[in-house]
Amino acid sequence: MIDPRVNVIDKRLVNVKRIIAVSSGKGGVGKSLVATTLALTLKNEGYKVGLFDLDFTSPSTHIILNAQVTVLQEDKGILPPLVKEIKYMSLVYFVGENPAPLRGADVSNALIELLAVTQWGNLDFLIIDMPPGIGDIILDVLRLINRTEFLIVTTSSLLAFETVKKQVALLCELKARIIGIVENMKQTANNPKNSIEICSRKLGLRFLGEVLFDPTVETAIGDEAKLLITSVGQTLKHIVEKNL
Amino acid sequence: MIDPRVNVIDKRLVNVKRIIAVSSGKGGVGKSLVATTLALTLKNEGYKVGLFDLDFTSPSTHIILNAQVTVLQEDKGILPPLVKEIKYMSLVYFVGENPAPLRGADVSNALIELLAVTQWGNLDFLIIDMPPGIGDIILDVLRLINRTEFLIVTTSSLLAFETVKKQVALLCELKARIIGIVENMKQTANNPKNSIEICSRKLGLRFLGEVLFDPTVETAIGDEAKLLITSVGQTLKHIVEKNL
Amino acid sequence: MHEWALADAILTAAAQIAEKEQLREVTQVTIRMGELQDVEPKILKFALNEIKSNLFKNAKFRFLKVKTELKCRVCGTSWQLKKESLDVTTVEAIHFVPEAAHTFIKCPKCISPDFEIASGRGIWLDNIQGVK
Amino acid sequence: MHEWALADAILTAAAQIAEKEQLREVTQVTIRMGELQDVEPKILKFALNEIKSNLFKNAKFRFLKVKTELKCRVCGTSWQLKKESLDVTTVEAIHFVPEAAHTFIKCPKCISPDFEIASGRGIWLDNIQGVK
Ligand SMILES: Nc1ncnc2c1ncn2[C@@H]1O[C@H](COP(=O)(O)OP(=O)(O)O)[C@@H](O)[C@H]1O
Ligand SMILES: Nc1ncnc2c1ncn2[C@@H]1O[C@H](COP(=O)(O)OP(=O)(O)O)[C@@H](O)[C@H]1O
Ligand SMILES: [Mg+2]
Ligand SMILES: [Mg+2]
Ligand SMILES: [Mg+2]
Ligand SMILES: [Mg+2]
Ligand code: NI
Ligand code: NI
Ligand SMILES: [Zn+2]
Ligand SMILES: [Zn+2]
Repeated sequence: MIDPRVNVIDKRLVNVKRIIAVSSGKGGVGKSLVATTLALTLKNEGYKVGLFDLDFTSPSTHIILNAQVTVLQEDKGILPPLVKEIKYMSLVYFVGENPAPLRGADVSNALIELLAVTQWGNLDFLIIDMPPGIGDIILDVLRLINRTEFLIVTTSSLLAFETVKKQVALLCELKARIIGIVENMKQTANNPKNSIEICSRKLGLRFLGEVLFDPTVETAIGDEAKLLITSVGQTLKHIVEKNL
Repeated sequence: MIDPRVNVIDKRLVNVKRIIAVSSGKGGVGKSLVATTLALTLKNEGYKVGLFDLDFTSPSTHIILNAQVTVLQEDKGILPPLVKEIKYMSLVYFVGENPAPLRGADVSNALIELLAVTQWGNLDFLIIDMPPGIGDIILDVLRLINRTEFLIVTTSSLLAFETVKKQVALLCELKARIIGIVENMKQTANNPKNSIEICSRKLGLRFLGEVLFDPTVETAIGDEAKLLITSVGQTLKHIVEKNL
Repeated sequence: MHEWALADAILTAAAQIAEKEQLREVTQVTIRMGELQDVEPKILKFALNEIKSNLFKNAKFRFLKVKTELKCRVCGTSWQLKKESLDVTTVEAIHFVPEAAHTFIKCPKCISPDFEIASGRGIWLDNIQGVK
Repeated sequence: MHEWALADAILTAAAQIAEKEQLREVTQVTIRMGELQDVEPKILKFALNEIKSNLFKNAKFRFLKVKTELKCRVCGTSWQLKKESLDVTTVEAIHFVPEAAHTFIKCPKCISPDFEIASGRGIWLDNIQGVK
């Protein structure tokens, strides 16, 4: 017996030029906010963009995008709805705002199903919002979409960076492509300037930039225009122009 | 064929009076900091306390506790090392600071193994630091240690609370015991006062208190005395005296 | 028709096996269909015939129905799902992503969503036959 | 001796089965021991005999060794672990928590840590025999 879904994944992504996973290992560092804002920024630069929320049990990007519930259109598969001109896919389209209590094997199965049946079409960028931890999703992304490039998000905190280092160690060992590290929610006060920057370089990684903690982020959730002028939007515009 | 480990779990915990899981669904809200500080606070109130880090792939409590690598002692099982007079257990004792790339099934297996072989002895409180998400660990805690009481941590952010609501919905449906909700990292400025408090009450949950964002937390990591005088330490002392 | 994507997956996998086994022509493709996902054999067959390459021109597509067996990890109860008990939106969600079952279905004895889909989840390629 | 805890688990599970099957006395307990966890049959037997209740007073403890088979999820390679290739600390970590294997062992072909422990992980209670 063979699971035929795995064999068709490459074909589904053949017209997607680049796949970028926003990842960290650590939770709450701003992966979802960075992934969503990155997708919006790229779209505004004129690229064709998709956004795929793989934090199945704790999705956030639909809230940040203010995506509405909608009946999914089908054409030779599932068509990701257009949200703010981004092709968007999230488990929320299937389970709504109800809890999705999924074990690792379930999460893996749902990922394979969605990769097999979602018709992304032509894209310049597919942005993936990753869950925290080093579990089924990152292992499956490495296994099933090995050309994925990783954009690592951390905060300035030791607790975040120690965790991020473990994920980076794994990615480096497996020779995965890492675009670089973003330091998010920097409080100008608390850390010796540039310490994450220095540590990133020590790991052999490009330091992409810092994003200040910006109290206006909370009111910008669900509002594209506001989001793009937060510290997150500003830094990502810079990163997109300089590093992508 | 039978997995005999599951049958002995109740016996291993028979002399543990209360089991409290610090949980959230959302990452980065301060679960590990709250769990560790709660354990330290209870210990200082004279209780016998254990702390069990179940965020196997992204552990943090060993850093917050400044636990040192040590050879594990055995006596009819594994004895959790005493760290700051707390019986402490973490996967870090087995894998060190190396990445632990574990799928859900592995995480579940490791949990069952540690529950079966760890000799906690007499405890007034066993504090569990939970991983984010709604996956193998919370499902196994509900399945294997059903008298667990949940202490829920959120931040003031919509992104955190929407996720927390899903975990709470699951716990309520399964009639799990919830002690209440702590609102962490509150920035006095950004949110209408008491909104999480009001929402908690709407969910039928006790609001245990708010913890202000405290920039001294970062330098208190690894330092018990400093930790106990941060906003986290102060609020938890209050909660311990009033609610536990 | 999202079945098209599944049919495409089946033919892609079957063609890869055929190549490995050096088959000139595939004569039969046997597909297991889990009841939970509720794929219509007719629709799948239509899609298979529409997109099949020359390799499959004389292939017979056989469908084996697999009953959905759910087993609760908490209380051990095993049960067979009756999809008549589910509303249209739920059936549709599970049709697209069978793991949505953990959101909408509970153990009939202890109401836990922590059950194993022991069999009958979705589509499997059982085997192919052909001539060298 | 952490084997004591495993022996305790085996006897607890065996006693529960004996009760369910209304056995007066257990005559044989068959235990599968996965090589990966590297539990010494002698030590386990010693622990079993030390803590067994009256129910097991004439019980024979049988041990079946199960070879460790690892299978890479990325490249499909299957291999048998040779524990001689591991250092003492690693062996000890895996002895306590076999999942530590994912930290210390890599696929010999593609160096991925994403492998399945297809067999030989740890301790299983195979079956018990007794008299009613
Ligand atoms: N630069 C920032 N300034 C202020 N708040 C931020 C910033 N980045 C993220 N946040 C907030 O931090 C929390 C965690 O962000 P989120 O994107 O959900 O993280 P993750 O996806 O890594 O769990 C959210 O409440 C978000 O609004
Ligand atoms: N009240 C607080 N004030 C300031 N920083 C905090 C506070 N609570 C937590 N933090 C910081 O927030 C980050 C996330 O905390 P952590 O305990 O690791 O969360 P979780 O375990 O939920 O992922 C850490 O860097 C921690 O130091
Ligand atoms: Mg997120
Ligand atoms: Mg934590
Ligand atoms: Mg499940
Ligand atoms: Mg594994
Ligand atoms: Ni369909
Ligand atoms: Ni031992
Ligand atoms: Zn049940
Ligand atoms: Zn391999």
